[in-house]
Amino acid sequence: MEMEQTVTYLVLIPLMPLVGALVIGLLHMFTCTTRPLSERLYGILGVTGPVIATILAVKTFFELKGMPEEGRYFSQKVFTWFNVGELDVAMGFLADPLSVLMLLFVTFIGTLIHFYSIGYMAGDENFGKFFAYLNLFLGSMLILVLADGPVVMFVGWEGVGLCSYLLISFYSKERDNVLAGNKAFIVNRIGDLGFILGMSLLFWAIGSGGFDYLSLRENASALAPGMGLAICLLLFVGATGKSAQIPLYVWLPDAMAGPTPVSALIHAATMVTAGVYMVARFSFLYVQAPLAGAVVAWVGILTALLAAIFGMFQKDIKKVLAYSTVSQLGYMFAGVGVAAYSAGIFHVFTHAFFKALLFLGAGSVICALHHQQDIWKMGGLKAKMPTTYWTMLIGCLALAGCPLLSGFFSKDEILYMALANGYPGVWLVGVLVAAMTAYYTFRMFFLVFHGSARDEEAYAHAKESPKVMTVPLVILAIGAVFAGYLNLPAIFGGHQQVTHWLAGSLVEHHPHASLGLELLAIAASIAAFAIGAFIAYRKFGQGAEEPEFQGFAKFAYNLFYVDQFYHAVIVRPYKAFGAAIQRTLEPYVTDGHVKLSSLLYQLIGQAFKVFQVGYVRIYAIYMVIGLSLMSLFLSQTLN
Amino acid sequence: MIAELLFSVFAVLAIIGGLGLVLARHPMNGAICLVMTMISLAGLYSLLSAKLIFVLQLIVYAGAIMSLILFIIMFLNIRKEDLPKEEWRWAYYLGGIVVIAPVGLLMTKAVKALPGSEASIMGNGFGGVKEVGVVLFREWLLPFEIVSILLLVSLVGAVVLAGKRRVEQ
Amino acid sequence: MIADYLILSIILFCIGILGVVSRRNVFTVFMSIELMLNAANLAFIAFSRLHESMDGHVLAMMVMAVAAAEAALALAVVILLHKHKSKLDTNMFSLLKG
Amino acid sequence: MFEHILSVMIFLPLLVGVALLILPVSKNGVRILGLAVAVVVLVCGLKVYADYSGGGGLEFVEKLNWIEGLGISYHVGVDGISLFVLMAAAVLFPMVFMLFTAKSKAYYCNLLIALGAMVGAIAAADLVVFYIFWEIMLLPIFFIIGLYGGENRIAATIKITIYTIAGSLCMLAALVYVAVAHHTQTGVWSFEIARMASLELQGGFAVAAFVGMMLAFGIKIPLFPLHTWLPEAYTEAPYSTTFILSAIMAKIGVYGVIRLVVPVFEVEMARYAIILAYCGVIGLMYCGIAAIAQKDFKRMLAFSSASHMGIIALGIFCMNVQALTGTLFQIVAHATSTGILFLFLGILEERTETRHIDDLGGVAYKAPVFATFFAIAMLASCGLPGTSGFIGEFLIILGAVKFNMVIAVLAGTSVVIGVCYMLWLFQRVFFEEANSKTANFKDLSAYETLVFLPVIILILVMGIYPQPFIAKIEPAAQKHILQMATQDNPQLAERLDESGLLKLTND
Repeated sequence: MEMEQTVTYLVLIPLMPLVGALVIGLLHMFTCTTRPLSERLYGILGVTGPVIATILAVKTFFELKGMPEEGRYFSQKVFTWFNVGELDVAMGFLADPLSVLMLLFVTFIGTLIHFYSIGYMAGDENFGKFFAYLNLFLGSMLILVLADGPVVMFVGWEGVGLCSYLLISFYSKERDNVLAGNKAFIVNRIGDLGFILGMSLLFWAIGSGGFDYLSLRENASALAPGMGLAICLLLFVGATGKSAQIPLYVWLPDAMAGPTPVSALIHAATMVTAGVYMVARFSFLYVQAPLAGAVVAWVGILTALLAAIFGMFQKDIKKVLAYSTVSQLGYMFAGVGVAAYSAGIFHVFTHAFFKALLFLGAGSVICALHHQQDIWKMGGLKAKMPTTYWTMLIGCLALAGCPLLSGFFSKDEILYMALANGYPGVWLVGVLVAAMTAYYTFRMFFLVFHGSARDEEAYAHAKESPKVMTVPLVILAIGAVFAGYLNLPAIFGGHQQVTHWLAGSLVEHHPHASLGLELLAIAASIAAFAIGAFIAYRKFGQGAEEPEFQGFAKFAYNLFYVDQFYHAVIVRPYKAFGAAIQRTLEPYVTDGHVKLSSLLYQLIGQAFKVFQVGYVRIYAIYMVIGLSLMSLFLSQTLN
Repeated sequence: MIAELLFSVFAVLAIIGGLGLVLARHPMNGAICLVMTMISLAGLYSLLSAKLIFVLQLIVYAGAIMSLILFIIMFLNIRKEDLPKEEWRWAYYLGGIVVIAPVGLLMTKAVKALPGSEASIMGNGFGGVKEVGVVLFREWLLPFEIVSILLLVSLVGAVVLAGKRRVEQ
Repeated sequence: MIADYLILSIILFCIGILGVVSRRNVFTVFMSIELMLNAANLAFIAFSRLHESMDGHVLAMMVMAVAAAEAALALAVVILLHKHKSKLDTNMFSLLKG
Repeated sequence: MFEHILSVMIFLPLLVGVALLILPVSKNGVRILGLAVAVVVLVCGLKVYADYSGGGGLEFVEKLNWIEGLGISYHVGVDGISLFVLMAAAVLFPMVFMLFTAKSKAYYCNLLIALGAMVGAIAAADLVVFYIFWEIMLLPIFFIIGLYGGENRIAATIKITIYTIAGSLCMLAALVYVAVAHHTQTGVWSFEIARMASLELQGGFAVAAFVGMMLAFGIKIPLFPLHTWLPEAYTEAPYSTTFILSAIMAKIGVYGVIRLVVPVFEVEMARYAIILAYCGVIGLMYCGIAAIAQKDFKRMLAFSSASHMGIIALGIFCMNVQALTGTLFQIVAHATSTGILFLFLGILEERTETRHIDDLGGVAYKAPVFATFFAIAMLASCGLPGTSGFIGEFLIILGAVKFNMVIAVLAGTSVVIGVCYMLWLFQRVFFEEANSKTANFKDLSAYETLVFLPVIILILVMGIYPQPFIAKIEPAAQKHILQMATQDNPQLAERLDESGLLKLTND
């Protein structure tokens, strides 16, 4: 690195929300039981950090843009974090095209959701706590994004996990919410195990020359193929935990127990995409291990399929969105798996807009219906909530992959790249999932907004949400429409700006464009959207009654009983093992050597007791016998 | 010659006395036998030129200690039924001899290895009161004093133990 | 011969042990111990004569003193035993039974 | 004064403790005096920390001939390895005088004696001095648990005492063996620890001595399967004593392995490290899983502590700089996290009068400060980045990956196992609805907040900016590993022999 470009404000970007979290947290902690402070104060404090971070993020973007394409990055090493032997980890931050892209939308959507939350959380007794956690989350996410090496990234990685736990179990008086939080944290930690091991292996393989992305990337060619595969797969285990992929996706639907802004920010737009970001970050490793890429792609697309199947039968509006998130994350992994890193990241980017929009819209609906989340109890809200309706429509179209909206471009790019990079199977499944996506999205949409009200009383009280909630919806809707045009492929007359922008951060091979393949991919995507949306319209467009699920539908509605399976195969045996240790293993087996030795002592004591007859004469006899034996022995040796 | 004869007589008497002690059923008989052994031993001491010990053996052992024992035996007025029934007595004798034999044999072996020496009577005051006294108070003063403390302790102890009845009353 | 005295001493000592080991009568056991002490005394005196040194005599005196002390205590114990149990059996002392 | 600073730290608490036992001073007076002594030790400790140059050798050395014929001397000193254990003891000890009131003044006196003995064992540079303080350390614990413990205190006391003494006797035999070996190899009697490192020990006796020493330290740490005294002792002991046991004494076991076993028995260590490492990870998993089944939160934390000790011990057996540094760092980190958790649980029991997890709930709403502090300590003990727990755990796992992949994977499970029971505990105690036991739960008072605040800050500082600590540890760890590497490599060792490593050098 002959020319280290250094800026000093990079650290401020994550630091601002963190300071905000600290201040709000301390204020709330010391006042909440005695003299709660006003929501206005917390609101102002809460948005300050994110707003400053956003401004700094934009500044960073423009500074970066002003640099030549080669070596387009800033870095800042704040201090040496720890230095042990060859391991030298700095608390360093790196702004390169990839992280800045993430940085921009994370701060932007994060800030929006902070504003939205002021409206959504109004009246909650833990208003201050919520903003402390939200700020903490944003800070951690920014550390994750801006980290200059895997270890610092891991700080953010775990930090967002912690905040996710805290926010899922935010309504902690109810056991189920806390259990959902626990589940999220524990499942995430299982993934983290993979991350830590992968990171350690990576260090021992090529990390001694500096354990940050730039040095690693330089030394990546020294990696042995088998080692590269192992590292990539272990890191991907971490990604499956954080980004809810098979087999660790089970926590995300449960995570909807948290407040809706949390679901939008953490469990749709930002945190869950960290895994995709990580794979893209390590693109220089994954290109060396195509097998790992294939695993990633197939796990991703199968997750997409599975989640889409689940999504088609859910009745909780947030669960539908949750499964659609899992499904879209699957697409992203398929993208990065087929080595189309920029396409995957681009989908992360567009998805953040329309999924945050959908969640916030859902939150608006839920708020209006007094925390009713069952779509079979909604209906006809189009008239009551026009802003929400139109913005949600845009979100749904984008998610379903309607042409000319953002989701279409990014999804299509992934599917085209799958085809172009030689994964026709992934493409085929992807197209199928696209149709299913359109179906469940519009199923939800029609049930909520069209037809007639199914719950008259709730319907009567429903009204449009306040400005502080609808304005973010509108902004996000604009984003959901236009985000896709940032990376318009040549076939639509664009220049793929995002892909070019990211080229400096990613190691990616662009296949030679084949017009036929590209047209095929586009046609298939459009057809999938049309078919899915049409079926949904036919079934639900005019209103429908809640069906009784039978056969496969019931099986899918119950999520293939995967939770029950995990419970029976992992959780129960684990607890049973714990109980067994407590009841039998600990007292009788591991303590066995202690018990045995004390028993042995007792037995020996009992044995010697026989000799202790108590009669003096007998003791005298023992003595004489001893004397006699000694004499015999001595008379042998004498002479 | 006469000394050897005397030795033989005393030795036989001493052994007979010892055996009598061990074999006698009633302790009174045993005590009488023991007195006989002690007197024989006194004779042997005199043969070994231990004049003071000869006297002490007669006065202290055969006289004081043995009469104390006899006195107690008579004082307790032991009848036949007071004595423990020793059914397996002969078996114990036999076993005892078998067990003790190696001890005796070993010691005999050791003694045999000693340089032989005549046990003739020594003149020039060997074992006399004055000479033993000089050794006692010159070289053995501390043990002597300790023994005197021991005697005092046993005296007190005996009084406490035997006098317990009065406390009970 | 001094050795003869010593052998006599050994014989008496062994007889004493035999008494202690094989009899249950308190008096007999006690007197057997006295016999052993006497045997030891004889050995002392004999060795004293052998080495022509009077230390053995002093030791014999001390043994006598110890024997006297022992007699006083032992007889007190015997009296107590007889008083409480009316027996003279050493098997009465069996508190040490494990 | 400053040249005898270690002696002051050792003997001041010991003598004051014994003197206060005898003198007629009131309970409160003893508490205040005890606190004063602990603070003096803390100040001395800080002085040592500040003046420590970080070169990797012994500093603040005091040496007095004691039994010259056998080369035994009163010899103390501090290096990077002992410095941190020493600091853990010095920093955390004042807290035990600040928080809980004891039943009698003897309790405080025993604590003081324990402090002196622990500092002595940590600073000892002579085998005999080490052994003596090691044994003295047990005495106050014996009295405290036996006199002031819970319901089953007698059984627990007997178990911990006999268990530990059995180990100590094995160690004594091993120490004597080592000293005799030193005499045969060099012709000079010496019990100096630094000299033992240059010995070449081989054959059955060496293995036996190694096993004996490992038994003693393995029991103290405790290493699976020698941990069975721990749940009982930790549960029965008063909270401040459990705190000392888990935060400091267990660490002295780890320290002993690093200080005495690793340099002296390099060959055996290299050969049996894998077995010991398996003991560590199995204990880590076993105790972690056992913790989930506990109904009593103190017992749960006892198992948790045992589980963490497994991974801390593992760091030694991996035998590389990263893992060893991680272990040393984790010694302090674990003391500040799990140790503090014991104190928190003490407060919890004091206020709710129950130890049953199912009896509690909703404390977080009543006591936000308490809940926040508890959460921070808990997360540190789970090894969350940004807290002290992460650095050590990460370094150990990193080292383990180099050592053996299977071990590393098993060690990594600590990441998962730890959160399972901790989150469950947190949920059942702090979340959910409050009940009659917790409805009137009082938050930490300002005084208590101030007592805990430095440790909470320490947890965060050590997580966010650990380099100043690492910089003091790492040279000593490097030196240690280098020493082992030269002994492991016969060629290298031969060369060093010629250049006189076996000579009596004290570098």
